[in-house]
Amino acid sequence: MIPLDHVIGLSAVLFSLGVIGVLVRRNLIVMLMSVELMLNAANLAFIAFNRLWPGTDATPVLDGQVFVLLVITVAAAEVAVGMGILLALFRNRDSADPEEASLLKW
Amino acid sequence: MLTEYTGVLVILAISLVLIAVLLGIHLRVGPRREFPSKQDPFECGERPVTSPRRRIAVKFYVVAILFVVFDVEAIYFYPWGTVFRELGWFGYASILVFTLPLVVGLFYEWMKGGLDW
Amino acid sequence: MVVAVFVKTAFILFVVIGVLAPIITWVERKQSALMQNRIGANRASVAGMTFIGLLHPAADVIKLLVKEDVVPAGANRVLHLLAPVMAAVPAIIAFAVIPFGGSYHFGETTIELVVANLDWGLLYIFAIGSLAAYGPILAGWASNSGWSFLGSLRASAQMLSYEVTLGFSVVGVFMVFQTLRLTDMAIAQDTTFRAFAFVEGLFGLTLPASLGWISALRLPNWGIFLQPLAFVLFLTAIMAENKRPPFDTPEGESEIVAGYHTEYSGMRFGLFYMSEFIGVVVIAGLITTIFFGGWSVPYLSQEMIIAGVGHFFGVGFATGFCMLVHFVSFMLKLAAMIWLQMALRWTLPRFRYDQVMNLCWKILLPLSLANILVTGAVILALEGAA
Amino acid sequence: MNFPTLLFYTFALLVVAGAVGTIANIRNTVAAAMSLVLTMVSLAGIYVLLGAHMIAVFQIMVYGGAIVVLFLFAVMLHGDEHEELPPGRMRLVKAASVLVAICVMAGLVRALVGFPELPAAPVGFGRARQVGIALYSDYVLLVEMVSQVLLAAIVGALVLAKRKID
Repeated sequence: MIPLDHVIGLSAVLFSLGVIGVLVRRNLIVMLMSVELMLNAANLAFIAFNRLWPGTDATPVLDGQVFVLLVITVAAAEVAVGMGILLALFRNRDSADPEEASLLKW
Repeated sequence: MLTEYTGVLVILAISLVLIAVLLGIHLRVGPRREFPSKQDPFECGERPVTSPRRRIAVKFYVVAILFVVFDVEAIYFYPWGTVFRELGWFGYASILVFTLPLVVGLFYEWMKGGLDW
Repeated sequence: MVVAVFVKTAFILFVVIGVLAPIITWVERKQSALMQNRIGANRASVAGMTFIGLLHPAADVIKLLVKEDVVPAGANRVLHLLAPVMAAVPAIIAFAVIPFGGSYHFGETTIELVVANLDWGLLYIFAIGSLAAYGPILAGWASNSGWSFLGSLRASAQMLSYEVTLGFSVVGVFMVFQTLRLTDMAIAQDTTFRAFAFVEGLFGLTLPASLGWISALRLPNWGIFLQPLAFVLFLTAIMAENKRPPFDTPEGESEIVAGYHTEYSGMRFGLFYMSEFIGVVVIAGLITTIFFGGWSVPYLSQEMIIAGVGHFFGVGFATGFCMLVHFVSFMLKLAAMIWLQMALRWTLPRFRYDQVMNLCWKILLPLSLANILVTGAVILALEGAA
Repeated sequence: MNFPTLLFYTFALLVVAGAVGTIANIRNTVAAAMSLVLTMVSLAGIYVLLGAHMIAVFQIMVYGGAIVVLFLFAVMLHGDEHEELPPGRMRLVKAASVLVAICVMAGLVRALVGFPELPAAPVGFGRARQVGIALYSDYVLLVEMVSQVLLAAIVGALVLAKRKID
């Protein structure tokens, strides 16, 4: 059987890679991709834990999987709106670098 | 239970091997006589002046966003479609309430001209 | 187990890639010649014999294999190579879930004529289809050519748009059959239903006794009779997905040279070409399975065939015979659907790109949503749900 | 080691490779997006091994097929650009934060190891029927809210895409 420790470990590695991507990269598109990696790490953990407590034949428990569905949905909405913001950034600053959009900092 | 997926793995492996063989033979057998004007991207005999990777029209992008949203809507339809007999009219009402905002969204997009080409 | 799957996979791939795809290229040439009042496809010959043009597919393959492999300057070599692979792999592996026969019991052993009997077979097709969009996108991006780029842009936007309609159009079908498994769907279509029961149940209308034959008329329990609108929507959407005429705007020769595969030569182009023709077979198989009863023979269910033939020759022989009959039935329907696509391809002129997009978003999508909701209401009303 | 376990490690390797490819492809954003596709599809494979059959196919359809395509469109929209690593002082801060991130993760993993064996899954676990029943009975309110989220996404994206802001 698949060792759950390793699944959770994979989830942690994936999450760290996502964090690194968001912190290090300066391209907004890649930063959004890294956010997706982090969301997927969480999804993996949800699925794994749902598999650990799957309920019984009569009353299966699918809370974790339903949550993953929710995360996928929200990720899609987030990307749609995020890409809209990116588009506005391209138009006004001609760059995908988030550092360019720092006008509100001052 | 997982055995039903065996076929997918097998067909994936076979197709990859097949494509590798086809491409491999082609790269081996085909001649190689390269010179600069042959390598030029096709431009009806002219030399390309600008990079082709220019910006695209926003409407393509609006279509992609709409696609993402409706794709997500579809994944809520699939489970409902398989069990809607057991759910009865309550399930029907919930899918109706689920669909309504998206129809409104589509209509909004339509009126705003996001679907005009 | 694995050996059986391997044999089935090898068999279906041989039939599709080795036999059907070449024949389709030949049928396409002959069909166009027929419709354009030409003779057509009779040049390739061995020792003066042309075999009514059947040598052309072989000539095609040899030509594609020995052509020079040209990668344009400034192209991204890795992505340029990846693009045709990304186009061809989804087309081939889509066959895994299409049943080319039912399941047959020989004593203890059961033979299922499908490569992978997935629980979500129909969604597998959509998942694979959504990955197929990367082929054109990558081809256009990696080629460093303006025409390729325009073509890939058109291809991707068109494929994305029609994927939505495609996904919605089949919801009504699996609401009727209550399964996502394509083999179960085919089994569910192996019966008949009384067509007039629909009117009786919905409107409480009964016919006078003199018209009793209408109310007693039984139709095969096929998707096309239960969901005719879904069939039209599905056919349109999936033909647009395959980017063949009349939906070939991504490669429209008269506008953008050859679209996203302008910069491809030899077998790299061959893979795009192959994926298109394999796509035709996949589409035919899908339409057959979803809307035309798959392997089933109308009015003769599997039990009837086995019982009838088994009465004379024994059950074992009857089961084998039934298997053969079902396979032949599937292949005949498949051929009919392939021919339908060919006829449409050579009959209709190419749509303008704005027409393609408007058709999808303003006509097909609202219709497919309406189809789902109406189907749901009708079924619930007919079955008197709580 | 049995075959599913072997498959799990294969998929895990592909997931990590794809993720590294996503964040390490400095030169070519399109290649980064393709790595992301690899990650998503391999994750779907792991989901199947963990009994989430429906979620796996939704993962491929939405993440693999839709979201990454949107990323590719964004790249096409802007054209690819070369990117340098963050300058001077920022580089140090970021390196430190990466280190902290990895340490926190390692600690979390250490705290979390030692799970019991996975129990046998119930009949039909994670199939369309069960997901449908769960979604439209216990979580029906969630489904209705999802449609509001999606409506907001349509409207928001369209407004942002069509308007010129400054």
